[in-house]
Amino acid sequence: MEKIKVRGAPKSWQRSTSPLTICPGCQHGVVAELLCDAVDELGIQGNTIVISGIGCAGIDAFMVDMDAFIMCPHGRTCDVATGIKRALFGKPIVVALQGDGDCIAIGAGSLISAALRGEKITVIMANNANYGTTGGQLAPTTLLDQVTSTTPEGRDPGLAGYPAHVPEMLVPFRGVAYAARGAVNTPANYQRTKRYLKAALQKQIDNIGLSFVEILSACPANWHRTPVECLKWIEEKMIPEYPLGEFKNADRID
Amino acid sequence: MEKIKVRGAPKSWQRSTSPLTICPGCQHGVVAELLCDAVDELGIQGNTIVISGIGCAGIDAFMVDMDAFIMCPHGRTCDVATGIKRALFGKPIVVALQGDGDCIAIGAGSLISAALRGEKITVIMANNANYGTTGGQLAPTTLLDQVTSTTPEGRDPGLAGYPAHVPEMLVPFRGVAYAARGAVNTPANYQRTKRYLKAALQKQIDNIGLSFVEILSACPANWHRTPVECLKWIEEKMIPEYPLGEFKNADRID
Amino acid sequence: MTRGEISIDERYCLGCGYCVHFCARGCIVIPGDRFTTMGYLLPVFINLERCNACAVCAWMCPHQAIEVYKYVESGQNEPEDISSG
Amino acid sequence: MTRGEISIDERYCLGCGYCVHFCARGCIVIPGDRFTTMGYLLPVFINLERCNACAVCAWMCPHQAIEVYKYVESGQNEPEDISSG
Amino acid sequence: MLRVAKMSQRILAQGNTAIGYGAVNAGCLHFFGYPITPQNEVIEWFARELPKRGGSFLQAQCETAVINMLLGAGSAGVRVMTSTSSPGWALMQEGLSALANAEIPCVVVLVQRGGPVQGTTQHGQMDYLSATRGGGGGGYRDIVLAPASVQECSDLVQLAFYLADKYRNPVVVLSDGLLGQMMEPLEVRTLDFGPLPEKDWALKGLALHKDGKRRALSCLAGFCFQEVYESYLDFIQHLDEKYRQMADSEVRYETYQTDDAHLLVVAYGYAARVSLEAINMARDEGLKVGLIRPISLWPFPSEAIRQGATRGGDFLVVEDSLGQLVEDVRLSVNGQAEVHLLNMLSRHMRTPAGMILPDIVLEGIRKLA
Amino acid sequence: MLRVAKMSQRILAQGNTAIGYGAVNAGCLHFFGYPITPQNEVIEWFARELPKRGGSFLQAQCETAVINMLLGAGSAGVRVMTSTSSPGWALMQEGLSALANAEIPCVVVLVQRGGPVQGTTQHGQMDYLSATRGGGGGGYRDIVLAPASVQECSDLVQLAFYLADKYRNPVVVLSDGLLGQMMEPLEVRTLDFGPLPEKDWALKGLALHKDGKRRALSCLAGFCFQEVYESYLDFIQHLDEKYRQMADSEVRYETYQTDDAHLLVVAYGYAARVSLEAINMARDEGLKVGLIRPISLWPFPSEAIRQGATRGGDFLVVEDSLGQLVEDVRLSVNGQAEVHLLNMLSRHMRTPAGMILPDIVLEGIRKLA
Amino acid sequence: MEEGSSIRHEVIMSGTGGKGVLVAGQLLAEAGMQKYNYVTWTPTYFAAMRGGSCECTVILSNEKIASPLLTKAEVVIVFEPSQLKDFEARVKQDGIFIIESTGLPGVKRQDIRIVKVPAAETAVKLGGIMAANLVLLGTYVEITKAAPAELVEIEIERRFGGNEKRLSLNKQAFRQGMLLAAREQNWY
Amino acid sequence: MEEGSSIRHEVIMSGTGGKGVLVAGQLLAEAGMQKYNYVTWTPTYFAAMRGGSCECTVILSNEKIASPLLTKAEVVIVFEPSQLKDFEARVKQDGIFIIESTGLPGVKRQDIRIVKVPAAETAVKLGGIMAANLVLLGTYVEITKAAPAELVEIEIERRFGGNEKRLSLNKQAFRQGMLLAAREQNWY
Ligand SMILES: Cc1ncc(C[n+]2csc(CCOP(=O)(O)OP(=O)(O)O)c2C)c(N)n1
Ligand SMILES: Cc1ncc(C[n+]2csc(CCOP(=O)(O)OP(=O)(O)O)c2C)c(N)n1
Ligand code: SF4
Ligand code: SF4
Ligand code: SF4
Ligand code: SF4
Ligand code: SF4
Ligand code: SF4
Ligand SMILES: [Mg+2]
Ligand SMILES: [Mg+2]
Repeated sequence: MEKIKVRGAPKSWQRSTSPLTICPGCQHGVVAELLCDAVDELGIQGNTIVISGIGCAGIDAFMVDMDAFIMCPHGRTCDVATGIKRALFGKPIVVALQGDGDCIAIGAGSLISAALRGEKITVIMANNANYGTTGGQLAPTTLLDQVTSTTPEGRDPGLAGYPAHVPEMLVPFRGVAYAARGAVNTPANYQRTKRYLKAALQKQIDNIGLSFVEILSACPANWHRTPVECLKWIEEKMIPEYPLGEFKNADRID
Repeated sequence: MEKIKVRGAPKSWQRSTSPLTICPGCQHGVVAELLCDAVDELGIQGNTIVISGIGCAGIDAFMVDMDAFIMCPHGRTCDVATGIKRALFGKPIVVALQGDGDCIAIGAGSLISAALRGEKITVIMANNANYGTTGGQLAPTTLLDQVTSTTPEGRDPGLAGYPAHVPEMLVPFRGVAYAARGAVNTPANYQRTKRYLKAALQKQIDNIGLSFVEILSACPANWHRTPVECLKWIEEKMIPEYPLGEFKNADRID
Repeated sequence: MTRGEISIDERYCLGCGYCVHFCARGCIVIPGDRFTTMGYLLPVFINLERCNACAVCAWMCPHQAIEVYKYVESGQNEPEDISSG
Repeated sequence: MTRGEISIDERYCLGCGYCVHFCARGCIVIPGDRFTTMGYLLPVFINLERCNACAVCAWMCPHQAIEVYKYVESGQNEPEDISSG
Repeated sequence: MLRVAKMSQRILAQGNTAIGYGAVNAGCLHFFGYPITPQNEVIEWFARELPKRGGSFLQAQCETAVINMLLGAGSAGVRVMTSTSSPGWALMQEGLSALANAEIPCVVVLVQRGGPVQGTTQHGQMDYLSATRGGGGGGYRDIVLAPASVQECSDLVQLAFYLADKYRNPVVVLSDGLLGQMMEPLEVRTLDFGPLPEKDWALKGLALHKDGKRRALSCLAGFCFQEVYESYLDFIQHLDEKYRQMADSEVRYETYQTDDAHLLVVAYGYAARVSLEAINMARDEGLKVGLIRPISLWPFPSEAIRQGATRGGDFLVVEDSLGQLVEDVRLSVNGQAEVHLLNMLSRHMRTPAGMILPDIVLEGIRKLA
Repeated sequence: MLRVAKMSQRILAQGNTAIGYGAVNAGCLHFFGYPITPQNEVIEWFARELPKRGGSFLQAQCETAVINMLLGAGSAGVRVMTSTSSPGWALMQEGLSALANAEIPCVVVLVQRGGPVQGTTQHGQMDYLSATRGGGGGGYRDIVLAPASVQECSDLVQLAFYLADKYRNPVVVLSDGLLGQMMEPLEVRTLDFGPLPEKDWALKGLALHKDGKRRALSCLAGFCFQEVYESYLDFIQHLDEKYRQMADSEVRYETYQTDDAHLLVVAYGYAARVSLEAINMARDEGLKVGLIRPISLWPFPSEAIRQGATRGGDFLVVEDSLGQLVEDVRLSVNGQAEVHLLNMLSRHMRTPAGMILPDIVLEGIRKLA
Repeated sequence: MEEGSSIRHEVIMSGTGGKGVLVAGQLLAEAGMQKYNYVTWTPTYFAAMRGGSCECTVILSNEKIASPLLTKAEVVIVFEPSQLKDFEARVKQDGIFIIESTGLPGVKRQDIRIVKVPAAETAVKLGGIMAANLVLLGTYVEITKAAPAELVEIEIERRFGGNEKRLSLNKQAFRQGMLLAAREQNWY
Repeated sequence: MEEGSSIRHEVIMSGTGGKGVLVAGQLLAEAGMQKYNYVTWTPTYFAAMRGGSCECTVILSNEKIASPLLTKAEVVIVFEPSQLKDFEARVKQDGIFIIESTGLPGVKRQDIRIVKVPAAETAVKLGGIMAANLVLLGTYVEITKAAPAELVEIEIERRFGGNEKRLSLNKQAFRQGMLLAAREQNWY
């Protein structure tokens, strides 16, 4: 009998050399892992540039063995991604890796504009229903009634608005080729989400339009739950508000 | 026989005292007139505050006899409107009056965020398919192939993206109570658009959510057409891309 | 039939021609030899007979240069403004 | 039946417990008296008999602390990585 | 000046939460903000406390929005504020100068972190020039107040609201990560600075104006309007006069043991506290050294410093940046004395947690005194 | 320094379009921009000309996006630029300091208009402090070059690209509405400033790196990385050294008739041209007056001015703002001479079209010389 | 180009947006490029698109031009009657003040030469008021000889080449302006 | 409050995020509020949420406190063995260095008093490692008498009042820490 390795960190994974780490059970690490998996399976490691926004989700860019702009100014991830994509005349595969706050609060204008332009980039939004980095404040994705440090009585839509549904919102945009929402709270969802990511990257490889994948991601530190409790919360609270699936999958846009 | 006046400038119209004027045949003046008409018919002149963005459309705020913040920083119209609405604890009727560039280029994030919050304001976007003020550059609403000073060969979607359809985009937002698109290129459209505006303001009076009306508006100076030719261009080119109508009309949001 | 009349304020008219275009009854023309105070071509109301005070010209004037009047029997009370047509 | 084994790297494990939760075969436990180098509770692989090298524990580990091995007849050529399940 | 109108309790508070107490005691019921370290305690305080007090709190989508919400709320005549840190401050530059142009009062608290901008999430004093020189597009001045204790965080926010209303101009309170995070006893109290004119210019809907006439504001004040300012230059001249008046009336500073000093330390914020300790240590060693602590960074206490210079002492500027405050000291001293700088390269550790500590300042003093 | 590598034609060009010629002759194939008066000719030039030359032009949704697109494109190692006016400049402050922090070269042209910010759509010189002191969150320095002719608009843009690459830092070209709109003969030419190191740090995909290793950049350079900078303070120290090196090597200025002058006028940009005329007029009257025109506003030609001061002359600063450049002149003079200011309140008309004209400067000179 | 001699022409043109002030100045500057080493054309205007006052200064010279802006110029042309008063003061002593002649209030200064040109009337007669600027430019060129008329005509052709009707109107207007000047050399 | 006398206590506490360093310092500062006119608690930490080194300085005094930050303090408590070397130097001469005792490399200085506390072990025994901070705080309070133990206990109750289990664990840990100190007064 011989022992062979069947699974370790993905090929394009890289141990972070940064003093910044993520909390125990933070699923942003799984988001990074999935990206690496998808990149490895598509064989595009050497040609991919990752742009991450500021936030816990941005730390993911430390964990990939690909060229990366790590933690660009908050919310400007799609703009920086656009800059590099255009500078290199469309050649590299450019991934914008964002937290939900980065993507659809301060970054809403950048995302919408990239979508209007049909910018050939892939946007991954890690949705942990709060601002992880700064200590758990309201995000556009915070659920109604969810307690955060800036909605201490729970999110009241009359004052703080409604949860943002980003892939759904992107569907009518002509420039958007792909929009999906996944989760990593079960092995099945892990695999499904990986397929979404690969499909999204493929749209970019095929030069069709902007592709977008949202991934629900546990934040034990700010949900004030154990990691395993977080998985349940995702299943019972988040997924009903944020249904998983592909919302758009266009072979061409015009 | 006696001669009675049946129509002059609307009651809440005011002759601008500003040295800024608009070009002959610019329909932004009609947008301002319509707003005054709607305000007059609803009897809310004394309680309405108009916030205009920077741009030719912003000059409209000079023309209303209502409290006004005229030409707030470019694109921030919804934010300024939010500030004043909240400062006065929701009491006044607040109208954000924007050009298309102000609204959905630089202002996209502000509009989206106000829509997510269901901010109780009314947004009017004058769509003239270009940046009027600065001399006719590309706007997100510029038609495909339309020549502007920054798309001298016509708008190429591969480089400069696709026309923005704002009311359509706002439909899925829970915080949006009303979304419509009108035009003022015919007397019938003038009247129809006035109904949209009144309906939009009524949503705010009823405290339901954000209401939005886009109005197609001729820009003879930058379309390089006579005013009357512009009307034809609206009918033949703009309306097919930007269909008129109500896209959302919700009696309550939740 | 209703009879109407309009007045065009030369100070505000910018000569765009919309009023001419929109008056279904052909009551307004731009002669070409008359100018506004700002130097634009001035439209002129020519057809007192046909004007029915429909106010369309005033609605469509972007510069609020037009006022519309209607002839009524003295003492008759008409709505002040028919703009909401 | 396939037999497998995993190794947990104490330097990277943050003791979140996902591997324990997700191993359908109960191969991993957190005893509670063992700690990682960073002071977190350390999970321990306990069930060499039941592990089938499904790699789910490794997928779900956010900190890439797990490696999964599979026992094969010597010389047999297996796919390198079954992660794409 | 410090007339206490009402005093309630003594609590242990962070600089960041003291800001909240100061604001509500100044009658501020409106806060718009966006999370950012190291000022999150400020926004979280308002999120928790304002609703209880009948006020309104809103977390905006970004800082650019925040400052424009202040523009809106301030136009309505209410007292309104925000708080941010360096990257957020950078995003507020256009809005800040719009506020100055439209002459809308508001208070902005800047809890500085180590830069350039994003730089770190910890303390720093690298936004001095931007706060005092007016950030983005220029041509305006904001009063800048720099607290050096938790109590002052609260008191100066109240003063800031008063000055903002007095001059119809934004006022900046320049704190830093250390001051924001540290705790000290805070006397929760209301200060009284005297009466202010009515805000007859505020937008409220014309039905609410005594004269029934509309009010209009714009951030192109001198360009668009001919009611208030006849022309652009009238407006600019008005600004010039207003800024001069501020410069004449609103200089604030504190001195410590300056009378016999041969060496004058100049520092603000946390660096001033550290310097004070060092001065005490130096005095114990018999060194004649004193402190000038600017409280208003703009207008700068140039006169006080100039006097120090003409009395013959040299200067040591202590600041946690590569050298910004030192420019104002040099401008004030105007060649009359030597001006030395002890900057952030003297921090006690090389990580972002490194600080300028009293021993290091003492060494600096020893070399010069 | 001005080694002309290639010269093609002489045309009549606006300052704004000269910028375009300068850029493409410097090998810049990437422009991101947003319309704003009075620089629309710049962005329209690139929209028209870049596609013809195989380059890429993009009109972004706003200036905040623009500067971050520069951050992205600059990271890829290409020469990239934008152009804007004061309100847009204000919106770029966070991005600009991110560029400095990440050490990404790029060129930003700022065609100043009358402020504060939105202020007017016409010329002004009110962004001097913000350009030289570093706008929003602070702690960084950009080289700032100020052309005073159409030819210089083109030449200094080329120099700007060279310096940006040399120091891996943004370089600002500070123009104004007048300079941007005016036309003069332009020699369309390529300048050669010598060789530059390879951009081995650029992000291109790791397959394209010789060592096959990944490259990473961040605007938290000293906070996150331990590969390039061991710690935050190592990074800050590196910045400090870099800025010192710039200050030592990159000072540029021009003097005119200073040798025997009793009065030295200091002015940049359009005000320098106007002042030159006034000096000629004054010389005709026998007044001994000269001009120092800073070309690099940062680093500032302090030494040249200090020398002027020690020779005993007084100074007259002419600038179309309420007084910004005058701070740097005072800092340089350091009390060795009187420094007077002729500012925008001396414009010939009160509308935004008002300008500082030669006669007014001559009057100012007469009073002092 | 005349070697060695120091020749300089300076003119301020003023009007309102859309009246072709800036274009007239540019045609002169472009034509001047062929003859002079140094040329400046400097506009100032209010709002780019929507009218408002607008002005430009053109200097043609064989020597380096210091200021492209002038307090006073040798020649000032006013396209817009209402601006007369503002610009009277900006004509240098013994300079020339070229003004549109329709319905003018009197100019007070005695130390300058005043040239009244019925530019609008002339242009309308030729086919369009928008050519009034070319009439005034023609007058200026004929009086000052700042640039050879042929060079200006080449520039007119370059600029309006695409639009035959407009081109011929403008050329006629320019020549008519020159003619008016020639005929009325003694207007004061 | 002892009138007139000049009493001052200063302590630097250091550890990594999540180890309760900041909380321990705050409890001390809150308790000190009752006894002293002047109190400062000053933290520094790396990233708010995700661990990393963290430190706080507490000063209790009857006189105005100049710097809330100190190069050296009378007492330094190190919660994290790996930081020992960095903080050894920050104990004032004749000061006290309170350190977690598990698996330590030797401290070199001879001029300070070293107090080794098996805080982690003690806390685990009592029911949870997260109470180690309270053990160390107990030791500190017992040794220095900076604040009366009862005042600290009131603060513990205030803070953990909602969570009975945690409260009792923390109270026990605090007392155990005091006990350890009392028992081992002669450790050096
Ligand atoms: C301009 C600016 N504003 C605010 C911040 C502070 N900040 C850092 S990350 C962040 C939000 C993080 O939330 P999200 O994007 O959801 O990412 P997460 O941490 O939840 O993964 C904020 C507000 C900043 N760095 N820059
Ligand atoms: C920050 C900023 N960027 C750019 C500008 C210049 N600017 C003024 S209005 C405008 C756009 C106007 O277009 P739109 O909103 O469509 O209004 P329109 O003039 O077409 O009615 C621009 C770019 C500005 N004033 N501020
Ligand atoms: S705070 Fe939340 S999102 Fe951030 S690292 Fe911790 S668990 Fe992850
Ligand atoms: S440029 Fe266009 S939008 Fe602006 S005033 Fe003129 S016609 Fe209207
Ligand atoms: S519509 Fe109005 S502005 Fe246009 S021509 Fe008629 S009256 Fe004049
Ligand atoms: S009121 Fe009607 S009929 Fe009369 S002129 Fe106007 S459009 Fe014509
Ligand atoms: S999933 Fe990974 S980090 Fe979590 S306990 Fe298991 S090995 Fe440790
Ligand atoms: S590989 Fe599968 S069976 Fe084996 S430990 Fe991991 S999850 Fe359990
Ligand atoms: Mg998040
Ligand atoms: Mg528009």
